[in-house]
Amino acid sequence: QNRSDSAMQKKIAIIVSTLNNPWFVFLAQTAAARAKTLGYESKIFDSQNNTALETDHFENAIADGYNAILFNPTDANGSVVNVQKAKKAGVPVFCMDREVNSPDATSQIFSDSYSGCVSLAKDFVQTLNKKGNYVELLGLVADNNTWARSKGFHSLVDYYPGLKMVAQQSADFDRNKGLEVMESILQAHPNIDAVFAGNDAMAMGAYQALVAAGKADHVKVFGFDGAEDAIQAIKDKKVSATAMQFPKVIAQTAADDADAYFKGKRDFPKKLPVAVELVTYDNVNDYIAYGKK
Amino acid sequence: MLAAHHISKKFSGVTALDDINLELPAGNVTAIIGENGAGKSTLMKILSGVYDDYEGDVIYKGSKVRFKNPREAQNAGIAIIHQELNLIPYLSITENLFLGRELKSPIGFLDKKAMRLKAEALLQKLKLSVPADTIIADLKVGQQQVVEIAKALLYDAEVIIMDEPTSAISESEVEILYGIITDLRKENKAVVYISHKLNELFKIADNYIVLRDGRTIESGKMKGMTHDDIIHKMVGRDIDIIRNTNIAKEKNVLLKVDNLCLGKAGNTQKNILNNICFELYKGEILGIFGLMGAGRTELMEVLLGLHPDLTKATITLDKNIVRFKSAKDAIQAGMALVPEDRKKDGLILGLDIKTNISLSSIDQHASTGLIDRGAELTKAHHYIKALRIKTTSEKQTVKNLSGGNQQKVVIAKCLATKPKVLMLDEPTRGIDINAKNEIYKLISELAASGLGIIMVSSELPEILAISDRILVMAEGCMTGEFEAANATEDNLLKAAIPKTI
Amino acid sequence: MILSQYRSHLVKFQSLIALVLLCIGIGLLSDKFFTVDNGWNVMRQISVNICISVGMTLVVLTGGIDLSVGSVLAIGGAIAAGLLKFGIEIPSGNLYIGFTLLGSILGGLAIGSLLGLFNGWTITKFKVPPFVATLAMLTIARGLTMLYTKGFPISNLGDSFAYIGTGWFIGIPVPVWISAIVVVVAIIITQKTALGRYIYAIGGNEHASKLSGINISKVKIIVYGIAGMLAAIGGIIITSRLDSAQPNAGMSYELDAIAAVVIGGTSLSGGRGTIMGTVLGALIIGVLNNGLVLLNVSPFWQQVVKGGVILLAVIIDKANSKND
Amino acid sequence: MILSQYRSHLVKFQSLIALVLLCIGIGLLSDKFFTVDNGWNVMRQISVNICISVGMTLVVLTGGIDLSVGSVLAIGGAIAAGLLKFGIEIPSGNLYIGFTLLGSILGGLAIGSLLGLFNGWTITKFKVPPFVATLAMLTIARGLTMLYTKGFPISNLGDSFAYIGTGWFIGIPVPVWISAIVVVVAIIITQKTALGRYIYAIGGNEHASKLSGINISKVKIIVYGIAGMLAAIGGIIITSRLDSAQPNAGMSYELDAIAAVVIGGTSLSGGRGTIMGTVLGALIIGVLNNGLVLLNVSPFWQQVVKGGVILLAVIIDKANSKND
Ligand SMILES: Nc1ncnc2c1ncn2[C@@H]1O[C@H](COP(=O)(O)OP(=O)(O)OP(=O)(O)O)[C@@H](O)[C@H]1O
Ligand SMILES: Nc1ncnc2c1ncn2[C@@H]1O[C@H](COP(=O)(O)OP(=O)(O)OP(=O)(O)O)[C@@H](O)[C@H]1O
Ligand SMILES: [Mg+2]
Ligand SMILES: [Mg+2]
Repeated sequence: QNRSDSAMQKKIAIIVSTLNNPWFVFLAQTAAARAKTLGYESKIFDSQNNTALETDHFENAIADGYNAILFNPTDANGSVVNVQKAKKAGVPVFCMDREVNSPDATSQIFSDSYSGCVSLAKDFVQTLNKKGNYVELLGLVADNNTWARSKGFHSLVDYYPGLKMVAQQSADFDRNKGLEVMESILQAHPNIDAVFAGNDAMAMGAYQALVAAGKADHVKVFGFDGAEDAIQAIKDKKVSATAMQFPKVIAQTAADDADAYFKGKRDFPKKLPVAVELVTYDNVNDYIAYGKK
Repeated sequence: MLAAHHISKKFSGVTALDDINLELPAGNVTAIIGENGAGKSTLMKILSGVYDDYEGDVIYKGSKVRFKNPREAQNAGIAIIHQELNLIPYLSITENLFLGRELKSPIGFLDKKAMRLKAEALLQKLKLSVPADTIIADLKVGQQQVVEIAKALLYDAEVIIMDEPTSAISESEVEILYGIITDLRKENKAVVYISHKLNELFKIADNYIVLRDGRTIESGKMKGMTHDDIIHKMVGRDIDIIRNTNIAKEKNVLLKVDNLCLGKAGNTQKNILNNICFELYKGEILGIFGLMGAGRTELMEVLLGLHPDLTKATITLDKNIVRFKSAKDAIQAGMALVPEDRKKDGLILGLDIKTNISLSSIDQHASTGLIDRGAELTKAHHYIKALRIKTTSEKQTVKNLSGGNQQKVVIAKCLATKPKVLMLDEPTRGIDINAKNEIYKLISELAASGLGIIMVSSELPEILAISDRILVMAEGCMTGEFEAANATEDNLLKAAIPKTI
Repeated sequence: MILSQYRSHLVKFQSLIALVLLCIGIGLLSDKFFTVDNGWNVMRQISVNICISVGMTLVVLTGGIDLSVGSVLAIGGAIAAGLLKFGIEIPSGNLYIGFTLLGSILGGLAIGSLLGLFNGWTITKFKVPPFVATLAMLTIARGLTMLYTKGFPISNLGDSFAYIGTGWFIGIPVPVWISAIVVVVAIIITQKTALGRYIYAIGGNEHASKLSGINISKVKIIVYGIAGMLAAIGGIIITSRLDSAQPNAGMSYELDAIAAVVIGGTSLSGGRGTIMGTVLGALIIGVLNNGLVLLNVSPFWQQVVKGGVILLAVIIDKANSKND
Repeated sequence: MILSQYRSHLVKFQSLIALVLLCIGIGLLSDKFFTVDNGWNVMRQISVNICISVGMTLVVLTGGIDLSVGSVLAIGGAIAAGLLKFGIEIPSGNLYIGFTLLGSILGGLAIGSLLGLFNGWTITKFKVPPFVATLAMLTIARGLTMLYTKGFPISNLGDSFAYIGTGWFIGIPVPVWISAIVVVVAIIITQKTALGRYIYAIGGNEHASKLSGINISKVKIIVYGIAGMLAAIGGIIITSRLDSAQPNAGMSYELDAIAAVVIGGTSLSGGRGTIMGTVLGALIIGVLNNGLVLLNVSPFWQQVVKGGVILLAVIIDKANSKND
């Protein structure tokens, strides 16, 4: 009887792009926790931002008999073959947070980074009163999220001639690089009014550079993610705004979808965008790290 | 055959050769004689294409040549055995012999079989009885030198230059080399022979050329020359060859070695050293003679505390039984070793004289934690003066010293630890007659001051001249003990020949 | 003599013991490990590392190092993908050159070789230490990749291109064929050609090699060129497997490659080592990665375990080849 | 003799020329470069790299290498932050140990030193090549950091901790003080102590050093221990500057550190080099990073330019010290 029990037990693989960023750690762990609550065995695979390693994970996971994959792709295009491979092996793939340009994913629950950045840009324009000099800190230049966010932001901000981008540099989504790059930018451009950073880690680093330069009071900092530090910083009026993604919602939805799939459901919405919400001082009390209260 | 006209060569300001002229006739063996640093090797490197930035002309077979690299010279028919071993440690003998001139099969792959056959033939001719596919690193230095010789003989060169080919090989191998040189002479080749062992020159050379301070001093026929003539021409003055004149002193045992055995790693059957027992008295110079591979170097190493896991012995130093777990222990107890290969084992070539001298004894000057540079410098000056180390400053990098002076730095390093027993392993290898003499003098002085001295040497005249007592080793065992008075070349050699042959 | 031959065999296969122990260990803990499918899996996964590591072995044998392989891999893949998909357009002259599959692959290999040759050139001509020269190239080639791709992957390269990384040929995955050919050619070069001799000789004693009339610069430039080309081959395989050239492909692959080389018994100071050793080293790393996943080790623990096992593997090797 | 002294000065300051040229170049292109503020900026930014590179210099001088510094930096920072914020809780015994600022810093340093000593132990005891031993530690220490932090940063460490990374003392930033002290102590060690002598001697000729009575293992273990401790100091500075211990801090810092060491004229084969040279090397890298941002070079081009300049800097060095 035991045996049939273990044969019944389904296994869920959770393949995430990286665990070197707390946001993804949170995503992965939430998904794993949900899978467990639903009664499934699960395992987290770390692709280390390396699409080739991700492919290895897919192969290993399929070979090891996982029944579903909760997938946070490293790259919208680079991960397509993996999803196809899983489909061929009859393993459903549920994408989390990032999209994959393939119809073969069973469902895709993703953060709408682009429109999130558009609403962030709206707040940005208002806060700055349509004029001022600002700095943009990009994430990893080879990451498509970097560009989704940057493009969403510029799609609005570039309509305002009063807003001038004096420097655009990459800080690799890294807090320390955000700090160092910002320190150097401040040397070249001491009179800036705002910083837009592609994630909260860089925003926090930039904020620290501003503190050190004594400019934290009048330079507005904008981030993206909704990380714990950033939420706290918004409460403390250190950071102006961030765009809250909902990794918890995303991960749980994906796990629930897998559960439903095992129970026979097949018609999933191919794409399910989860709105990215603007968090400012006014509404920050509604939020906690990576989610709503 | 080959001639040099007005050759000059500078090394970043230092003039190594100054207007050299010489002639190397075919069918003759020409000895180039000179002290360390006279410029012998530099000249040979020019003739063999290693250096191409020199002034003057090289005339080969009647026409002016200027070799751009060693391969051009090789192709033209000039082969050289360099003074330093130039072998690739992890390639086999065959691979080394054919390096840069491999035999290839029609499709361009290496013709390994052909090369091996040719190599084997050559090794046989040189009576080197090891397989041709032995890795160089597994050969003894002497065998490596034979390979180096084989390399030069591999192709039919017209000119064969031998720069100290015998510095590491033993008598029997030297004899083989003589035979080969005689053959070459018969084949009307021009042979150049450089050696600090003057006896060899008398045996083999037809002509001589003396270099001093980068200039040609004299040349002529070897016939009719005497030892003293040569030395006089080389040094520019006469020198007295030291003979040990110590007379029997009272015999206080300083070091007593009982039943010393050294095992082989991973092999419980065979020992490298077997039941070695001997005593060393205060103020005595104890010579240790033996052929290559007799185990003398290993004995010295064991006495310096190396290979502690493989050693069994009872060692009594100054009436105390001692056990050495490392070189550090041994040095602290009062042992000191001037190793066989000064460059590999004795010196940090890239550091300066002062640092090398104080390397083993820096603790003496670092009682506060920081090094007392003044005291260190004083010590360095003391030894530079006492040992007559020829240098412009204590800050000279050791790499740039001559061999003799490098050897003195190693001795200084040992003396700085205030040893009771000083062991010297082949202390005069590759050193000119003048420097040798100075080192003999030094050894005698040190013995007179009460040190116990153990000197390992493969050169019979040297060991006979300097020792109070001589031990002979063969195949890891003590095979003879002679008082200086009744030691002769004959009975030493007899004791040194392995019984198992 | 017998000892010395024995030892050279040991050097060749010293890592075998560690590999066998590792396989047995994993096999005992997971019944999925010893399956044909999983075997091909591991082989396919290490094929890229093998290509890079073989080039790295040649470089290390000469006493050098090549840190740029990861970046060169990226640009090789990107150029091949770019040529295939977009060709070359010269706006001013209104010129467009299209590329066939073969042409684009050759283009990728050419750029890899070229960057490798450039490494060799700076190292020999200006005596820049290999570590610095190739570290600079690591940055430069990555930058060039970014410039060429503008930071975006190049995807959808078609089925024939995908065959390189995902196809099967006579029952064996194509990438495994490619890496096997690379290994065989490299073994022939190192064992049967004069070039191979010179590679070992230079690493063993550069000065002596020079005196033997070997053209050191030429050999080194060729070797770095080969390493660049092999990195580009790796890049093309990855690109084909993913059907997408990723601008950040191959990041920190140099460390894995060097690890394979060193675990395989090649001395970082040059002159000693074998291609087969490196293959074994790559296998150890590949089996380890595969095993950690099969055994369901948590990702954080994986790193600790991976480091520990590599350390252990080398210690076992050392213990078994102590007799030198 | 004068020549040889002159040469040794050149070795010491060979990178100076490259640095001066670089500064002049950037100064001409940006008037913001030569300002006091920017000077402190650069100094503060390189302080972490200096700490790591100084340790790396000692290791490299002995003929080794330490690839684990980046990961050890991360765990050093994480442990210091964790001890300060959470202390040690032992649930079973219901025990809680709180840590003062000093206590937590010492805790961070202790773990760094410990891991470094472990490196030295595996290298000397089991003769594992330093490259492999520290590569394994790179992975292990990163894994341990992840396990300790569970993958999340430890933030909000309070003002007194922040002082280490952001404060000023007598008109000079505290991190600059720290790195200056590290440099001075390292210079004293290398130039004035027996340990320093032994470090150079071992790198110059390990076997001869052994025969001279030097305890090779002890010296090496100490040196790797120091390198680990200095990495942890770097980790504490970073953590304090960011007011947050990031689990992924210090990734690939080993390459920057080795670059500083090698650009500074230290030979990777050991025995030759100076601490001051490394400081110059770190300055070159720091000035370059700063200059590229000041000049707002596009991120795509930055890498190409950075690699090119480093290559050029070393070529200039070589050209100016060719006379040996
Ligand atoms: N590679 C080198 N570069 C620069 N100077 C060197 C080099 N080799 C030797 N010298 C210097 O050249 C001088 C002569 O060295 P040489 O080897 O000729 O010794 P020497 O004067 O004959 O002494 P000895 O008789 O004791 O051997 C020495 O002062 C030495 O410092
Ligand atoms: N590469 C070099 N750089 C600088 N000086 C050198 C170099 N090679 C040789 N010299 C110098 O040239 C002079 C001649 O050296 P060379 O090696 O020709 O002497 P040698 O007669 O062969 O001595 P030995 O008997 O010790 O072999 C010495 O003063 C030496 O210091
Ligand atoms: Mg000399
Ligand atoms: Mg000579």
